[in-house]
Amino acid sequence: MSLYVEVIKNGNGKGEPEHFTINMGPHHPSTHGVLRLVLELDGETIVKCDPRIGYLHRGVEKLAEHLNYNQTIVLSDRLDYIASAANNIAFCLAFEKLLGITPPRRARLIRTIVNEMARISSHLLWLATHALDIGAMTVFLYCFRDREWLLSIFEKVCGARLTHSYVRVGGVRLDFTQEIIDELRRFTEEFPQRILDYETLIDVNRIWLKRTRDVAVVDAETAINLGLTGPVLRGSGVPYDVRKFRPYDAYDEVEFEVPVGERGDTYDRYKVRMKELRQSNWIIKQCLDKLKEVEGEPVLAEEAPDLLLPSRVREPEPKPHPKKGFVFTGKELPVVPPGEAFASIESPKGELAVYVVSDGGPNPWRLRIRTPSFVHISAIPELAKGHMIADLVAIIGTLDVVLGDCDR
Amino acid sequence: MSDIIAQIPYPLLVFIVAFILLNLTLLHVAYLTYAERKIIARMQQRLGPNRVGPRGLLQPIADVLKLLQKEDIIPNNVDKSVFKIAPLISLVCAGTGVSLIPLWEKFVLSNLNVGLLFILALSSLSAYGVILSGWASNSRYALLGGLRSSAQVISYEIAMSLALLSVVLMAGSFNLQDIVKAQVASPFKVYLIPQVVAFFVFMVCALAETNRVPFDLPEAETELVAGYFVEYSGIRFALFYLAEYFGMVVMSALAVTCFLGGYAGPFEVPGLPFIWFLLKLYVLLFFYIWVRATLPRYRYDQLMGLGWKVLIPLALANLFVTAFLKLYL
Amino acid sequence: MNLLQKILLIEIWKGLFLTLKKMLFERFVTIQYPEKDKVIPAPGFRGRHALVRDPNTGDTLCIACMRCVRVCPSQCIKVEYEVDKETNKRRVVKYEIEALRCVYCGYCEEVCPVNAIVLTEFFEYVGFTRDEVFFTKEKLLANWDEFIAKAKRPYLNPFWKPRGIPEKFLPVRKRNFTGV
Amino acid sequence: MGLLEIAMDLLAELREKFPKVVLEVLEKDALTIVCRREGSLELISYLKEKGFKHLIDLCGVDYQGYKSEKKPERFEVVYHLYNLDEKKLIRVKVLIPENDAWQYSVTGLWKTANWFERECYDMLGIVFKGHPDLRRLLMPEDWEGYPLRKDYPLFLTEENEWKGYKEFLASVRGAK
Repeated sequence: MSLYVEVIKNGNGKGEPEHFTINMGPHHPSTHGVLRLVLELDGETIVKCDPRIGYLHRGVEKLAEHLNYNQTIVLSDRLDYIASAANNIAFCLAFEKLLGITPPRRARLIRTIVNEMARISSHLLWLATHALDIGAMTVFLYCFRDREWLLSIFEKVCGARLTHSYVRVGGVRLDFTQEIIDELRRFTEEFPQRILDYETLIDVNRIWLKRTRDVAVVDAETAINLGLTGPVLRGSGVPYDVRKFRPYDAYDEVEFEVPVGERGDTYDRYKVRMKELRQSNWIIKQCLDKLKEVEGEPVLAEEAPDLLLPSRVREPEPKPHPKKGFVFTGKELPVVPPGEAFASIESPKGELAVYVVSDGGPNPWRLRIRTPSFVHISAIPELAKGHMIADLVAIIGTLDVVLGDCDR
Repeated sequence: MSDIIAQIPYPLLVFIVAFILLNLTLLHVAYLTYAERKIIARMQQRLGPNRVGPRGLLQPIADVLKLLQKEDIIPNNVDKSVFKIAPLISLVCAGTGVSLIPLWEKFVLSNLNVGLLFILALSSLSAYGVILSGWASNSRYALLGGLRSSAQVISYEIAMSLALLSVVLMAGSFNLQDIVKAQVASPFKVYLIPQVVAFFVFMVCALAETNRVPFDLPEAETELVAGYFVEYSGIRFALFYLAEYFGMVVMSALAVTCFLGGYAGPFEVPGLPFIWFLLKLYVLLFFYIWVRATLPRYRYDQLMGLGWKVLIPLALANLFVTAFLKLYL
Repeated sequence: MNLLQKILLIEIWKGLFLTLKKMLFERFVTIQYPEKDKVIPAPGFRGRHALVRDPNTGDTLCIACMRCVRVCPSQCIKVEYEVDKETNKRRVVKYEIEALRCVYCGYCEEVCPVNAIVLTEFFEYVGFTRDEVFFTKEKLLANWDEFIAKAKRPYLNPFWKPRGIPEKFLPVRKRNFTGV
Repeated sequence: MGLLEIAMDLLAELREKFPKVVLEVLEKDALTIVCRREGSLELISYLKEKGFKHLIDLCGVDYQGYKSEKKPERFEVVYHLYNLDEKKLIRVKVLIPENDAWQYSVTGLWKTANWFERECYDMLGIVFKGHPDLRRLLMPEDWEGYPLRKDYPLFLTEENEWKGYKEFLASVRGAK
């Protein structure tokens, strides 16, 4: 009669019960997007887990080969749409390496601030959804309350709340105004108090501890082998942070600590991220102080390329008159030298690396994006083995995956 | 007044009282959903429902109307008869308990001598609705939800019964009316003070019995989507929801009767006989909602562990101590 | 956490009292949109497109240089022009923006040498059909009229003259621009 | 100090140990080793033993029609390895010929390489020998062609569209 009757009757012929296959996703409330997991269950324990991705695959790498360098920044917004400023920076760093330009100090400081703002907003969203997955729904709303503030600051900075396209090759698009600086300062003053709110609700709560302690334990060696980066790796006790190891932007002139965990379980990763929130807050404060030193400096490098590099593929029809075109005065259009460049940043979710190959043309020849979520999802089968479905939800939460980031 | 009541034939009287009671409870259940949404919203610094009627007061009615109008989808592969009847089992079992609660000294629909046992039996039976719906849906999420629910109900029923048993020991009766009277006669006026451990155990078990946070595993939204009623829609879906809230009301009413002195209050309020009972009931219902806004969810095996390793021994120890005191004091 | 704290559920009570405190003493942070509270976007918010109407001629400022067409990453702008035989100047015939394709990056307004196109701060626009959000030149000019009626004058979009970018990088028209 | 001088010891060691594998050592934005396919697995596992424990990235590049430089082979598989203790980045490029596009799998060394290689196979059609589970990852399983190859167009013509999409369209039209 019922499907299950047959399963129970037949088994696998050896008297052992057959495993129960369940399809989690792609439209499941706690897979953070369109992740699909094919689970084999023994009761509620996961025997095998096979993640299927690609439901959000937009072919960013292929598209980038047909857009010029500045236009790809718009694509990068759509990767990890929670922290798009960080993606912008990764792309721009790679292109700047290729072009051999350094942005002015003010631009670097602003980028650092924006990157940390993106980190805070991403971590807040992570905490919100992670807590909601485990059932604490009030934390979700409190996090969104504060994230909203941050997004409205972003709106003042660049006119968009999520897809910023704020960072440009060779600097940033708009300078900060005094109003933004004041608002940010107020945010940094008040934010530590807000963190206490979340911690009161879950930090030492016994249910939270039970749900996160000793779930998905990864030791340092395995974590490196699995390619985990960012807070997930640091939760296992490896102090690998691109901001410290290969400093970019203004990270070499600010002080901050890299928090690490001990046991490498879900709770440690939670702790690491909570500490990072405070560190990011501190970094923003320092950068705001330093911004005073470079008051009035430009935010775009002299030799930064114009938004319009000559484009072969997208020559509009009919052709514009070559001599009547409006060429920027006093500035030569740079030529992208052939070659390759690799840049990686510490994005909120982990190490975001961009490898770009140029053939001297206006478009990248090949743009490879190594995204943290992709690697983290590939580690789910390893982490989930032997845990229960409820833990799987916690594991997806603790890895902090964004499917736009994963599928590209 | 009493003359008129005396003239009404007994079956009709019962019917009238039952009708009043049913409507009263339904109203409470409907506005419990509203209160829950509003209170949680305020705890989360949100506005909450405020579109239908002034301050959103007509929201529950709008919800019911919407659910009544919706198409009642019955998927192809389900076991149709069981699928249809399961929500009714849940609702009836959860709702019937109200008839045994003494709302007032002179207002109790059926004053059974084994009232407490009857309520316990009903609340266990309501798990059948959940299990059957999980089975009949022929969906894997629903089945997991049903399984979780059965395991949960079985383990928490014991601790709850044991907690209530100490109350029975103190009162010397299974009759709820007698329990209230015994409480009023006792030195503390309420059993909450001597039986604080039993009260704690009872409240935790009541949360688990009614599938509320932090024990809402059968319907754990983020894990099993909606658990056992994932395939339901329209009015049948609403019936499950009603059953859950009925369960909350019955459990709270039981707690009020057994631990908080029932309808008795510090002083009589003329003209408002139910006021003390309702007041206590609202406090407990608020507690349910409050807990939901604050706590995360347990995991399935941890929940079992809590039930068997903590609550049952606690309730047993409490029972022994109570029995000991009863014998030698 | 010592044993007593564990038995008395101290941390759970703390959490419960936090939510109670929020309920009783703190105001809600959500707003009643759109009846009671209006959302005012920050200056420079990248919203609905508009073509700036030249107060002198009543037509668009656009000179059909095709820079916006070339820079648009999502290729949602389409421009057609004709060349005036006498003055040898271009005149826009058709200027179309497919708003459903647009990604609101703001490159077009940044690259426009005469500040003709703008992403206004107006964001509450919807349509029942695709045609309603397919902006032709007339619609874009009407968008501008609708927007500028409520905006502060002189209006200067931050992307027209980006802050912190040295003036020598900007074309002449942008350099001397003070708003419309 | 240039990258080459810093890594002098390592390079000398590599040249000595793998004389036939290492074709070229370049100093770009990172130390780059171009090597032959045969023996590349040994070279990479040697590097891992030397402390390059963190495989940041593994990707394939298609150089068909690459103008600015003559490339010996059409494909390259690029490994970015990182030494966490000495903070050194190294790039290993393995040349893959066009008509015999395969490479040894490094899944035995890094578990994270599993999905990188699957993606590389999916996108560029480079087969990884020794991979435990080489399936398409991002594209549907019955997709034809390798999208990131240079001869794969950005827009497909209607007749070349994915079979699944055609079936979907047919089913929608049939339902109407």
